[in-house]
Order: sequence, then structure tokens, then C-alpha cells
Amino acid sequence: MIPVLASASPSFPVLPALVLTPLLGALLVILGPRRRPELLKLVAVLATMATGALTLWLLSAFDPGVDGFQFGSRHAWIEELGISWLFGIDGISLFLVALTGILFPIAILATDPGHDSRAYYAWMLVLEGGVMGVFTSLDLVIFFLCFEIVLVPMYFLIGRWGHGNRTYAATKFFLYTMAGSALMLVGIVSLAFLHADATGGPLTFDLIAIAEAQSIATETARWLFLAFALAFAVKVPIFPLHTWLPDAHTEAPTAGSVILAGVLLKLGTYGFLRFGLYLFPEATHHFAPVFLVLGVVGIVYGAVVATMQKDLKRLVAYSSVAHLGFIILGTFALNTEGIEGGLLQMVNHGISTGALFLLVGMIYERRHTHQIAELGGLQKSAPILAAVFTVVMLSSIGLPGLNGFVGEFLVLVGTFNAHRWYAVAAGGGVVLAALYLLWAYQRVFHGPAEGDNAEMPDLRLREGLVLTPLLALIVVLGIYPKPVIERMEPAVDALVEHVERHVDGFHEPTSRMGVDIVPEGGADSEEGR
Amino acid sequence: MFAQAGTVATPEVLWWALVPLLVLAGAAVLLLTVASLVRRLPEWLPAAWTIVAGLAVLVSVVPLWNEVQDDGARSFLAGAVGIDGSTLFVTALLAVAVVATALLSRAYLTREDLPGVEIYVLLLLSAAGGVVMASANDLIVLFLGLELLSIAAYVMAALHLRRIQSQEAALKYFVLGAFASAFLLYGIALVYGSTGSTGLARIAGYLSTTILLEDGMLLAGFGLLLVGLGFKVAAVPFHAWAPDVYQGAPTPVVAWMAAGVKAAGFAALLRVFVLTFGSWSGEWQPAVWGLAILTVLGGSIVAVVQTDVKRMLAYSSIAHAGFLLVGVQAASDRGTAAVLAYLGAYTLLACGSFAVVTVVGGTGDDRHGLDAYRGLGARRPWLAGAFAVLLLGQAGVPFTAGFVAKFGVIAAAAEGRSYALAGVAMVAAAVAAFVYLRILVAMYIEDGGPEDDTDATPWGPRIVITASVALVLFLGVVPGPLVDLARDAVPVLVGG
Amino acid sequence: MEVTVAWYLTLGAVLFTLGAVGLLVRRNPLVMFMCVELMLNAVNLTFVSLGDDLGDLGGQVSVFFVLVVAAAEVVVGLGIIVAIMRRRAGATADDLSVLRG
Amino acid sequence: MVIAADPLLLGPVDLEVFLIVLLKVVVSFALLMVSVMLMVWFERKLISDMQNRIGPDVAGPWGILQTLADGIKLFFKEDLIPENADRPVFKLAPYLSLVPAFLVFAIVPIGGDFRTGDGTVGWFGHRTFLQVADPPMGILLFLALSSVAVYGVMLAGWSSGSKYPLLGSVRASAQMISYEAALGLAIATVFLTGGSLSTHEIVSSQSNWNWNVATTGVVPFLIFLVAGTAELNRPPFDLVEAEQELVGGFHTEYSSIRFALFSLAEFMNVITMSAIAVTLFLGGPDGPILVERVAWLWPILWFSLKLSAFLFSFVWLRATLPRIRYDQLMDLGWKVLIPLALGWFLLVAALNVGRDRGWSPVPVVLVSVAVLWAGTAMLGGAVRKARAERRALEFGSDEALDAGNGA
Amino acid sequence: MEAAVFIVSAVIVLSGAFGVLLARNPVHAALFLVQSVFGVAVLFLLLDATFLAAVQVIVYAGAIVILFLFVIMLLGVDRAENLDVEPIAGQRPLAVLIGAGILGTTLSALLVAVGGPTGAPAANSPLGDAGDNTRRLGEALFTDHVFAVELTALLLTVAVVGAVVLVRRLAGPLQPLPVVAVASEPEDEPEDTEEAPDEEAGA
Repeated sequence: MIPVLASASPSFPVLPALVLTPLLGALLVILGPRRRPELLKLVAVLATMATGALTLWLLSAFDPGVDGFQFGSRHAWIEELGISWLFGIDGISLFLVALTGILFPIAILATDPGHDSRAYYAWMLVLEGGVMGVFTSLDLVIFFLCFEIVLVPMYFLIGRWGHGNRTYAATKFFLYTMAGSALMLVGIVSLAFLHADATGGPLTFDLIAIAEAQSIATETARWLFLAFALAFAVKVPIFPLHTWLPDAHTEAPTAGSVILAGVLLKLGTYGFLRFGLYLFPEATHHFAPVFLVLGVVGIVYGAVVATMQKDLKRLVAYSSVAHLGFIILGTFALNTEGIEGGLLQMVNHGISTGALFLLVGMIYERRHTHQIAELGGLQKSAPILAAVFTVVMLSSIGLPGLNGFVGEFLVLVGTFNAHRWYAVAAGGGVVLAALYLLWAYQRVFHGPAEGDNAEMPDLRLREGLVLTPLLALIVVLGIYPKPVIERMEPAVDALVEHVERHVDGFHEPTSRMGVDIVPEGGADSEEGR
Repeated sequence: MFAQAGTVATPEVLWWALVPLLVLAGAAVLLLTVASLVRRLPEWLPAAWTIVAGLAVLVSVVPLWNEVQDDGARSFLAGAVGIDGSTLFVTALLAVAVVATALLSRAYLTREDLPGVEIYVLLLLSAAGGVVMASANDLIVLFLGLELLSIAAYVMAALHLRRIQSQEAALKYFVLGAFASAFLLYGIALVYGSTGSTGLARIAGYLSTTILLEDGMLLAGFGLLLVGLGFKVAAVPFHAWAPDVYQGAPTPVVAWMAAGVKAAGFAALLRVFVLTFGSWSGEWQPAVWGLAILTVLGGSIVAVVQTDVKRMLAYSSIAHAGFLLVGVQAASDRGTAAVLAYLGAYTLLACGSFAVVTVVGGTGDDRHGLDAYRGLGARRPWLAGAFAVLLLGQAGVPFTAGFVAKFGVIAAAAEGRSYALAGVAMVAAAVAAFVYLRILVAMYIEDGGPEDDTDATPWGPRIVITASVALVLFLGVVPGPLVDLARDAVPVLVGG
Repeated sequence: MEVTVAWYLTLGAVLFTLGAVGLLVRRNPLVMFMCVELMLNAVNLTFVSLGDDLGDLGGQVSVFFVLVVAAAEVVVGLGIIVAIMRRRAGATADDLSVLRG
Repeated sequence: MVIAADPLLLGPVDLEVFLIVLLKVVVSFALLMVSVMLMVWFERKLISDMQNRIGPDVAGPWGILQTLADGIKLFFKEDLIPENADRPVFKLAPYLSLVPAFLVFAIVPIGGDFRTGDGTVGWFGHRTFLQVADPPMGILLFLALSSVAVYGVMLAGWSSGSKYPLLGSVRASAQMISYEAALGLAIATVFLTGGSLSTHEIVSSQSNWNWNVATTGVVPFLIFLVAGTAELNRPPFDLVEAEQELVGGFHTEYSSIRFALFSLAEFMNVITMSAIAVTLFLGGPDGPILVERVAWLWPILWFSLKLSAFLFSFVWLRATLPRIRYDQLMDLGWKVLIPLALGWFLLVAALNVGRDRGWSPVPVVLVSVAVLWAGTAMLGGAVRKARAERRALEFGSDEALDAGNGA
Repeated sequence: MEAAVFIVSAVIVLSGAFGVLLARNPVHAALFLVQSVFGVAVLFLLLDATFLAAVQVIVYAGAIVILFLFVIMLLGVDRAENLDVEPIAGQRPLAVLIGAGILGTTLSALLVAVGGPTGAPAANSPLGDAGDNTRRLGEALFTDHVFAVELTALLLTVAVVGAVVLVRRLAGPLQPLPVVAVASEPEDEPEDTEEAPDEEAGA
């Protein structure tokens, strides 16, 4: 049994504060002066910075040796239904929280909305609050609430501050995800009632209690898992359900794209880990082949389609589809390496794709186009931009020494241990990624610069400052991921152990073929048995 | 000769329990009398009077609630009337709807230059009918309450005497309403025939203690009652009147229909089916199940193709009826509580939404196309913002009362193992979300739209909108009070 | 032949159905109202015959209220019709198509 | 089935009983027809006397066979049906007028000793009521039938397919509905004191001078008379026919035998209405039995006498009063008769309740009168306000509204 | 005897109902309705419900149908309706189908319980004989059902207020009749576009 909300619960409720700080900021922004956008921006930046500071404090205060949830806090909400504000984080959610805390101030600093600043900043802050809620809540209903509420600010961000066909994109985004999560609510409620029936206890939506009890019959649990999985699959998105993503990414404002790619897509993958694997280990194991196939298809499909894109932003969007395929692959490998790799990849993807979108946004700001064909030779006019773009791109490709490599490598190792051929197929995706990104880089930055391209200004100081932390992370995580993996490992191990305990005849697939690959820079993976 | 007449024993009356009804009916009659005697009644008086009456009912409900919570439900007047938590809960909802409708009506009548005393009289009497339905302990009393509610509503629908649409709406409402009443009555007759009584408590007692060898008549009665009440709450396939009526009727009246009439209708459904026929739930649950599925899907899907906002909201109210039916179908205490909580949330949402529609409708009450909402976010940010909150609430977005409501009925369905129903309902909710998004898109994303001829929102609608938005948000974040009240309001049948 | 309650119930069912079909078929609002009255008559007949069979007065009491309601409904219904027809004489239910649906 | 209280039907219904009933039917039919004949003559003769004319005097002694002659003439005239007429309804209408008149007469007790006996007479060894039927809801039957009688007039006018008759119809329906309410309320007072709906029992309760005209306090009786006259479309409420305005009103297009039927119905209705009035308010056949040997005759005599008095007064009204205006008719019905009847009904009810509970009658009366006065005052105020509003609407000025404000 | 009366009345009732259904002229329909109502009243007599039999005639024939006729004549809407044209395609078969459905289910449900009602006999207020009917009904109404009786007062108030409000004439112009697009010929000028503001109030 994982100790419920074990250690390091400080007297200060840091997790609720994490959720409430941005919301408070949002309130301040709403009450702020309409005609002073710079002041509103200041408030927004301060609020996100404060949140970011909290997450940094969390990182430092987090006890890496503990495999349970930390910083727990609980407040009753609807007692009648056994719903409470239950927060806690473990190694799985810690870095996603941190990622959120870092990306938001960057996204807000990087761009200005242009109009209706007040609403813009308010929505951004609400969005952050919602995301934080998703990553930290341990009550099924609260999780669902946050999972859903995220849609609203994102909808408005795309719809009001997006480009081109934004109405279509925003509506599609909203409906896809809403429809996807429709069944999850049913699943959550059914799960709680079945759990209460089976245990004879009072109605509760406490994730830990339900997951640890594993009181649901196998068959039922599979149905419930599907209900959850649909929501997550749409959110990730997994291959056939991905069509909202390119539209949303392309039409969203830069900050929106950054957040969407960097954080929102992780809601789905995180959900698979926390609410799929943890709640329904047997069902997850049962359906893993399906998701593995879909993950591989996503990798290859995303890469192939990305290759054919004429729109730079769309290209990056499709690259996300491919990257997320890796995460899915790792998650459903159901071993420590895979899951860790997936987790790491979540963080990495957030950093590198976020940075890519920022860069694309910067190019757009200068040239007002996303069309690759209209760009060219930017390297000459904006060498620093090109350099930064190169680094980020290489991270995205998965060049060893940069962060992307670590995650992808771990995923491949995990998958290889579990299902060799999937890993081989996915490996092809890595090659394709190199292809489309490099090709795009070539077309955009090389060649002769004509017209406006020749006079395009280079990075400004502010933009550089915004990008610096991301670049730093790309490099640091690529060279020295140990502290991260160290903190993830206990939780992931516990999760895998949980799966082993509750799935008959399941053993963590590690180095089955006798190929013992020690992940580079990784912690020891000796706990295989 | 005279001596014989004196031997009649009159039944006991709990006057205190009748206070809400007496306040409503008394206020109506008094208003009517005063209005027919005083020349040049101050224009604000009827509305103010109605609002005061509504508030008085709200206030009076509080001690009654405590009384009922302490001493349990009662029944009196020879078992014709009962008082329990649900009675008072629904009464309070009706009172809220009355106040809101009166606030809207005042602004509306002034704008449309219509004479206005009768609308308030009818509103109060209609509400009295609703209160009767919520407290009926006898099918005949229930029916009379329903007719009181409906007939007043028919007239109110026709009250924009300068618009032929208004009268047509009333005609459609009336014809189908009368049709439904006939079904309801036939159902009552058959239930009477198979149980020997029209008293709910007697029927319930009979059904739970007697094994019926021949239940054909009873089942036919169930079916007809369901059809009759289904018409009243606009369940698919008995919904045909709702869109037309919502579109044509004066908007404040639509608010009443959506909030008040629906609440009373579901109070009746709960009393009759869940409470009285509870021991036979296996027989009627499948029918309600089917009705619920048809209603959530039908309402949501057809709403998508509408271009008139009032029609959209009409179909969405049909979809909401479907959700309420999901709660009814559960045939459990949790289901009942969920329905009541849903009604509470929907009352707020409907009042607020139609308040916005009233304002946007403009002079002549005919600007209800999506075009009228284009660019509203830029023109009138606060109005649009409020509408956005209300629409999101109707969509069931978290941290609005709408979510709490939907969550409750879904939970009830899940508890009753009606997973398919719950799933379909949630999918339908996602479809319905598209409808609300279309309005949001029009308000925020599209530009243009007509120039406003009115400068500011009148204070009546403003109060309604502000209060409903505040409550919708508050109950979304702190749903405890609503959920607890609804739990305590689960009705009890007391024999009489 | 003894007249049992089933006879009355059957007659009531047929009458009710005729009223319902009439309401659906006819387009003249006045005739539609008349069909509603037919349905109410069927209900009355059912009530009285069931009450007779049960030896209970409740059926007749109910009919009394049905009569009151019928009267009230007709008053309002005709009021609505008068309000409409004053502006559009001879309107049938099909002419009343200002509202879409 | 309905079981009449008539002792005739309590025993086994054999052929003899059946024949007795048949005889009663035939006699009452014949009686009615003959009375109509006499009534027409009586009316014409009386009016001519009142107007200082001679009147019919050719056919028979004092012209008494004039009606018969007229009937024969009408019978042989050509039967015309207008082209625009709705033929089936046009043909049906006279019968709808006539039949209810016959039926109402069936419930009127025209004889029987109510003072010492139970109102029965002995016929061929059977005790029986001197009325064709005594249904338990007797007087309601009268109301029901008189509401059916409206159809005759209404449909006759409508089906003629021409303008004047239609106007007559519209007037008829409005008038008869309006006055039926007052009529019903006046009768309700009688139920209250009589405690029964059966005509026989109503008459029983009035025996020995205990007539309802007194026990209900005259007012219902007067209301009944006025409303009854209006129901009959008799002058001064004959707006339905109104020759000067409507060229004969609803029966303009009728001729020949159908016209005769309408006439027949009208006079028959006059007689039955009088008979009902006698039954309800004047104790029916109640009266002293002066000669014991022909005891059965006296009640019949008293009944006929009372009836004749009513018939006389109907004629008298016709001869003396001018026709009232339509709006006056409506005002009288809705604003005077109905409120008055209702108020009086409540007053009587209050007194009855007071008596049952043993309350002192003085405060009961005082309170009741105060309540009624308040009601009347409010009604008056409302009527005045409505009038002012109508004027304001018509003349487009609000002065009328302001004018009365201080009052 | 009883059966004969029943059958005759039933024929009257049903032929009247069919008449309402099929009559082209609303006046004829109203008359058929009266016929049907009378038949039902006779059946009430057969069932010893004497009071209701009379009230049925007074209320339906004497008030309701008269009101119908009055409105028909007042508004002059007595022209015959062409029943040959089916306004909405497939409506009639559908209506008949629905009717058959209602009839079938109801009848089969009723006849399953062919023994008639199953409830507890005379549980509440025993039915007296015909002579006593009115008194018993009155006592039942004013004791057990007194609340319902009081409610009818409110109901009738609503009806009166409604009727008065609905036929009121207003000062000021009416809103013009909306343009109704004729579905079959969208190109044509719609017929109903007559300008209506000249319909002055109080005219």
C-alpha cells in the first residue's frame, strides 16, 4: 500500500496555493484597468512567476526517496457525495507541475495578445490554475473538474486571439475533447459507486483508496478503463483522434500553441499513467497492445504527414503527434524504463516543442506567414534565431546530448524489452523526425534570402531572455538527467509494482532477451526480477 | 331538511403549511381587485407587488422547512395535500422564478408598451398551481394544479397582443397542452380503476401491499400518465410544442415556462412515479429510460441546426429535461435529490439566460437570430460575459452550477447501474455544448451585428442576470448547500 | 346480456382514440378543441364506469373536476382563437406557420 | 338505471303500469298542445284588449279557433328553404326548439295532494305522482334542457345563410348563456332551502303555504322571472327576433310548417317556464282543499290558476314594456342579475349555516349584508373604472381616467 | 334492456365522434359533439350518475359547445374545410397509426384486466343509489375534496382573467404580420405580407 499522502506535508498547503495563485492573479487582472495592458501583463507575469517559484520550491523540498504522494492536503467539498479537494504529488506529477510552472511565465512574457489584454491574461491564468489542478488532484471528481475546465480558457484563447480559421479550430478542439471526456465522468461515477458497493464503505472519489482497493471486477474494470481511455486518447491525442490538434495548433496564438503543446497534451498522457495504469492495471495491460500499435502508427503517421506540410506551424504540430506516440509507447510498455522514458519525454516535449512554437511565433511576428515556401534564407538575416532554432530542433529530433535523446532512448529501451518489433518500428520514426525537421530547417533558414526575408530582424534581447531558460533546460537535461530520473524512479517503480501485484501472471518486462542496456545517465535499472 | 346539511365533518387543515399557496393566490386576487378598482395604478406597483409576494413565499418557506425537517412530512385536508421537503424546495424554486419573471416582465412591458397587471396576476396564479403540484397528495389535486399552472401559462404566452407570433405560440401551446391533459386524465382514470383511489398515499399503499393478478390497466395508466407529464415537461417525442412556443411567446414568459413550469412538472413526475409508483419501478423505469435517451439526444441534436437563439434554448431546455429524466429514471433517493438539485441549478440558468435574451431581443422582441448576438462581446462586454457564464453553465462546464447538476444525475444513473443511459446523456451533453459554442462564437469571435437601440440594460433584467450568474458560479464552486438541501428535500409520502 | 364495466371501458378507449386521431388529423383549431372535448368525455365515461364498478364515488368526483377544467380550458382556448382570428380570419393550423416548426 | 321515486315504479313493472305511464305521457302532451292553442289565442286577445282593439273574433266563439286556423294554413303553405341554407341544420333547428319544451313539462307535478298526503293520486289501483317523471336531479334536467333549447334558435339563424338571422343567432346565444347563469343561481337558492333537486320533493317542502317565494326572500323569484323571460326571448328581451331591427331575427327565413314549429315551441316554452316557476317558487299544486269529495281536483286547479297568472304576466309584459337595448340587456344580465343572484345565494347560505350552528341571526345578517355591500361597492367601482378606460381608449385621451380619480 | 340502452347510446356516442372527425363544417362538428355528449350523458344515467348526467349536458351542451358556436358565428369562420387535401404529406396515415397504437395498447391493457377494475372496492366513499347521488357527491366534494373544490375557484379566475386579457384591444399600432415564405413557391410574393399597422385598435 502506498502510504497515503505520506511525508513532507508542510503546514503551508503548497498544492492548493499552486492552483489558487494563478486564479487569484486572474481575479486581479479582471479587476485591473482595461486600458493599461502593460500593467495587466505585469500582474499576469508576477502571478505566473509566483507559481513558478512555488514549483521550484516543490522541486527542492520534494523527498526523492519516497514512493508515495507528498505535500498532501485535503478539504471537504461535497460531503454528501464524498468529494473533497484532495491534492498530492509524487515523482510522476512533480515534473509536469514544474514544467507548467516554467512554461507559463515564458508563454506570457513571449507574446502580447494585441487586443483585449484583460481577458487574455485572465484566461491564461485560469488555464494555468486548471492545469495545476489536473496534475496535483488526487480526487477523481476534482481531477475531472480541472480536466474539463481547461477547455474553456483554451477555447477562448484560440477563438479570440488565434489566426485564420480560428472559429473552426476552437470549436473543433472544444467538441473533440468535451465529447471524449463525456464518458469519463460516467466512468468516474460508476467506479466510485461500484467501489463503494464492493467495499461496503461510504462513497468516495479518493483516487488512492480506489486504486489500492482494486475492488472492481475485471470485466467491469475494462469497460471503465475504456471510458477513461477515450478521454485521454482524445487529449493526447492518439492517432485516429488527433485531427483537432493540427487545426488547434495552427490557429492558436503563439502562447496558446506553446501551452497547448507544452502542457495540455500531457494531460492525456499523464491521465493514462495516473488514472489508467494506476486505477486499472489489469485493463491497461489487457488493452496495451492496442495502444502500442496506435502509438507506433502515431509516430510514423505524424512523421510522414509532417514531412508533407507546407505550413511551418502545422509541421511542428504533426511532429507533436509523432512525439506523443513515443510517450504512449513508453507508457504501455509497462516497465520502468518505458514509463520513465515516457515521463521524461513528456517534459522534454514540453520544453522543446514549446520552444519551437515560440520560435515559429517569432518568425510569424516578423514575416506574418507560416508558409515555408514564403520563407527562406533567414539564417543570413537572423543568425541568432537560426542558431537557437537549430538547438531546439536537434533536441526535438533526439540528438544525443540534448534532452530529447534521453527520453526517446529510454522509451525505445523499455519498448524493446517488452515488445521488440514495436521498438524497431518506432525507431524508424526517429529517422523520419530528423528528415522532416532538417528539411524544413533547410528550406526556412538556408538558401537565398529574398524580399522581406532578407531584412528580417534578429532576436531581440527580450526574446532571447525568454528562450534562455528553455535552452538551458534542453542542454542540462540532455547532459545530466539524473536528478530528474532519481525523483521519478520510486514512484514509477511503485506503479509498476502495483501493476504486477494486481495483474495475474504479469512481470515487468525487463531485458527479457538478455540484452541488458543500461540507460545512459540513467539511474540503475536493477530492480528487474 | 337543514339538519342533514349540518352533519358534514370538515377535514383538518394545517393552515401554516398552506401559507405559500395562500400568499401567492391571495396576492394575485388582491392585485386583481386593486387593479380593477384603482384608476391609474402606478406602473411599478404590480411588478413590485409580485416580487414582494415571491419574496414572502421564499421567506415563509424557511420556517416551514425547519418544521418539516424537525417533525417530518405531513398530510392534511383529508389527504389531498402533503407537505414535505420537496414541496418546499420546489416552492422556493417557483418563488425564485416568479421574482425573476416579474423583474423581467416589468422591463419588457415598458419596452413593448403593453398594459401590465394581468401578466402578474397570471404569473402568481400559475405559481400557485405549481405549488399545488408540488404538494399534491392526490392525482386529482395534482391535475388541477397542473391545469392552473398551464392555463395561466397559455394566456401568458399570448400576452404580447401586438405580435401574432405570440398568439400563435399560445395556440400551439394550448392545443398540445390540452391534448396532454387528456392523456394525463385518462391515465389517472385507469390508475384509479386499478387501485381504487386517486390519493397518492392510498395508491402507494395499495400497490405495495397487494399483488395484482391483472395489471394491464395499471400499466396502461402508467403509460398514459407518462405521456401526459412527458408533454408538460417537453420530453421527446412529446416536445413538438416547445420550440415554437419558446420562439413566439414573450421572453419573460419563456423564462417562466423554462424555469417554473419545468420545475413543477418534474415535481409532479417525482411525486407520481418515484414516490407513488415506487414499488412498481421495474415496470415504468424502462419507459422513462427510453424517454430520457430520446430526450437528451433529440434535444441536443436538433438544437444544433437552429438559427434562432430562443429556439436553441428551447431545444436545450428539452435536453435538460432529458437529464432530469435520467434522474427520475433512477427511481432512488439519490436520483430524486439529483433531480431537485438539477431543477435548482436550471432555474437559475434559465432565468438568467432568458433575461439576457429579453435584453438582446430589443423593442418588438424579434431580434433572436444568431446575428443579433454577433459582436455582443465587444458591444456589451458585461452582458456577453454573463451570457457566456450561463451558457457554459448550461453546457455543464465545471465550476458552474450546471456541472453540479449534471454530476448529480449522472451519479444517480450510475448508482442505478444505468451506465448506457449515463453515457448517452454525457455524449448528448457534448453535442449540446456545440449549440452553446455557436452562441459564444457569435458573441466573441464574429464581428458586426446590429447597432443597439437601447443604451443600457434595464435594472430588472440586470438584477436577474447578476444574481443568476453569481449564484451559478457560487454554487459551482461551493455546491454543498444545493446538494445538501436537495438531499434533505427528498419527498416522503404520508398517508391520509 | 349483462353490461359489464369492460363495455364502458372499451367504448371509452374507442372514443378517446377517435378524439386523439381527430386532433392530429384536423387542421381547424376549433375542431381540434372539439376533439379534445371528445377525449375528455371518454375520460369521464371511464371514470364513472370504473367508480361504479368499484362502488366508489371517487370516479364521479373526478368527473366533476374534469368538467370544471374543460370549461376553463375552452374559455381560454377560444380567447386565444379570437385573438388570432381577429387579425387573420379563417386561419387553419397550417396557416399558423409564422413560427418555424 | 335511474330509479324514480314514483311509487308507481317501485313495484313490478307490468303492462298495467306501462299503460299508466303511457297515459300520463299522452295526457301531458295533449294538455300542452291544447294549452298552446289557448295561449296563442289568449295572448292575442289579451293584447288587443289592452290596446283597445278587438283582436281575433272570426274563427269560433271569441275567435278561439284562430290558432287552429293559423296552424292549418301554415301546414299547407309551401315549404321554402333558402339557397344558402345549410339544409340539414335548417331542418333540424325547429325540432331542437320544440323537443326540450315537451320534455321539461314531464317533470312538473301538476297535481297531487301535498298537504295531507305524499303528493300521489290513486289511478287504477296504483298510487302515482301526477307528473310523467320525477328524476332525482329533476331541476337540473330543466336547466340542461333549456340549455339545449338555445340550439334551436342559434342554429335556425345560422343555417338560414343570411345576415339578419345570423345576427339573431349571435344575439340569442350570448343572451341565453348570460341569463342562464342568473337563472341557475336563482334556482340554486331554491335547492338550498328545499334540500333536493327533485321537483316532487321541492313541491313537498313547500306544502302548507311554505312557498319558496317567501322562504327564499322574493329576490330569487324576481330574478327567475326576469331571467326566465330573457331565456324565452319574450318581450322585453326579444332581441333575437326584433322585427324592427332584424326582420324577424332567427326565423326570418322560415315559413310554413317549420315556422309553425317555432311558434309552437315558443309558446310551449312560455308554458313550461311558467310551470317551473310555479313548481319552484309558488308551491306547485299546493293550496287549500276546499271540497273533500273532489280532493284530487283542487291541486290541479290551484296549479292551473298559478300558471295562468304567470301566463297573464308574460303577456302583460309584452304589451307594456318596450324592448331594451342590447348593451342594456348585457349590463342587466352580467352586472345586476348575476351578482344579485350570487349575493342572495350566499346570504341565504349564510343564514342557513347560522341557523344550523345556532348563531344569532342578527349578527349573521349584519355581517352578510356588510360583506355583500362591500362586494357590490367593489363591483361598482370596477365597472366605473372599466367604463372610463374604454372611453379613454375610444377617444384617445386620458382625461376620463383622471376625471373620476377623486371620486 | 340495459344492454339495449347501452348499445344505442354507444352508437350515438361513436357516430357523434366520427361526425366531429369527418364534418367539414365546424358548426356540424359542434353539433356532432353535442350528440356525442348526449350519448355519454345517457350512459351516465345508466351508471346511476344522475347528477353528472345533467351537469354533463349543462356544461358541455349548454356552455362549451354554445361558446364554440358563438365564436364560430362571431368570427364568421364557418366555411367548410376541404378535407380532401392532406396538408402535411403522410400526416393522416401517421395519425391513424398513432390512433391505432393508442387504441390497441389501451384496449389490450384494459381487456387483459377484463374483469374490470382491480382496486379495493368502496374503500373511500361508498357509492349510493341514484336518488342519493347528488347529496353524496356534494358531501364528498366538500369534505374529502374540499381543497380541489377551492382550487377550481382559482382555475376559473385564471380562465376569466385570461379570456378578458386575450380579447382586449390595445391602443397603438399592431406589429405587422410577419412575412411567411411559402415553402412550395419561394419565388412568389408571399400572400400574407399585407401591411397590418392600419388595423387600428378599437376599430
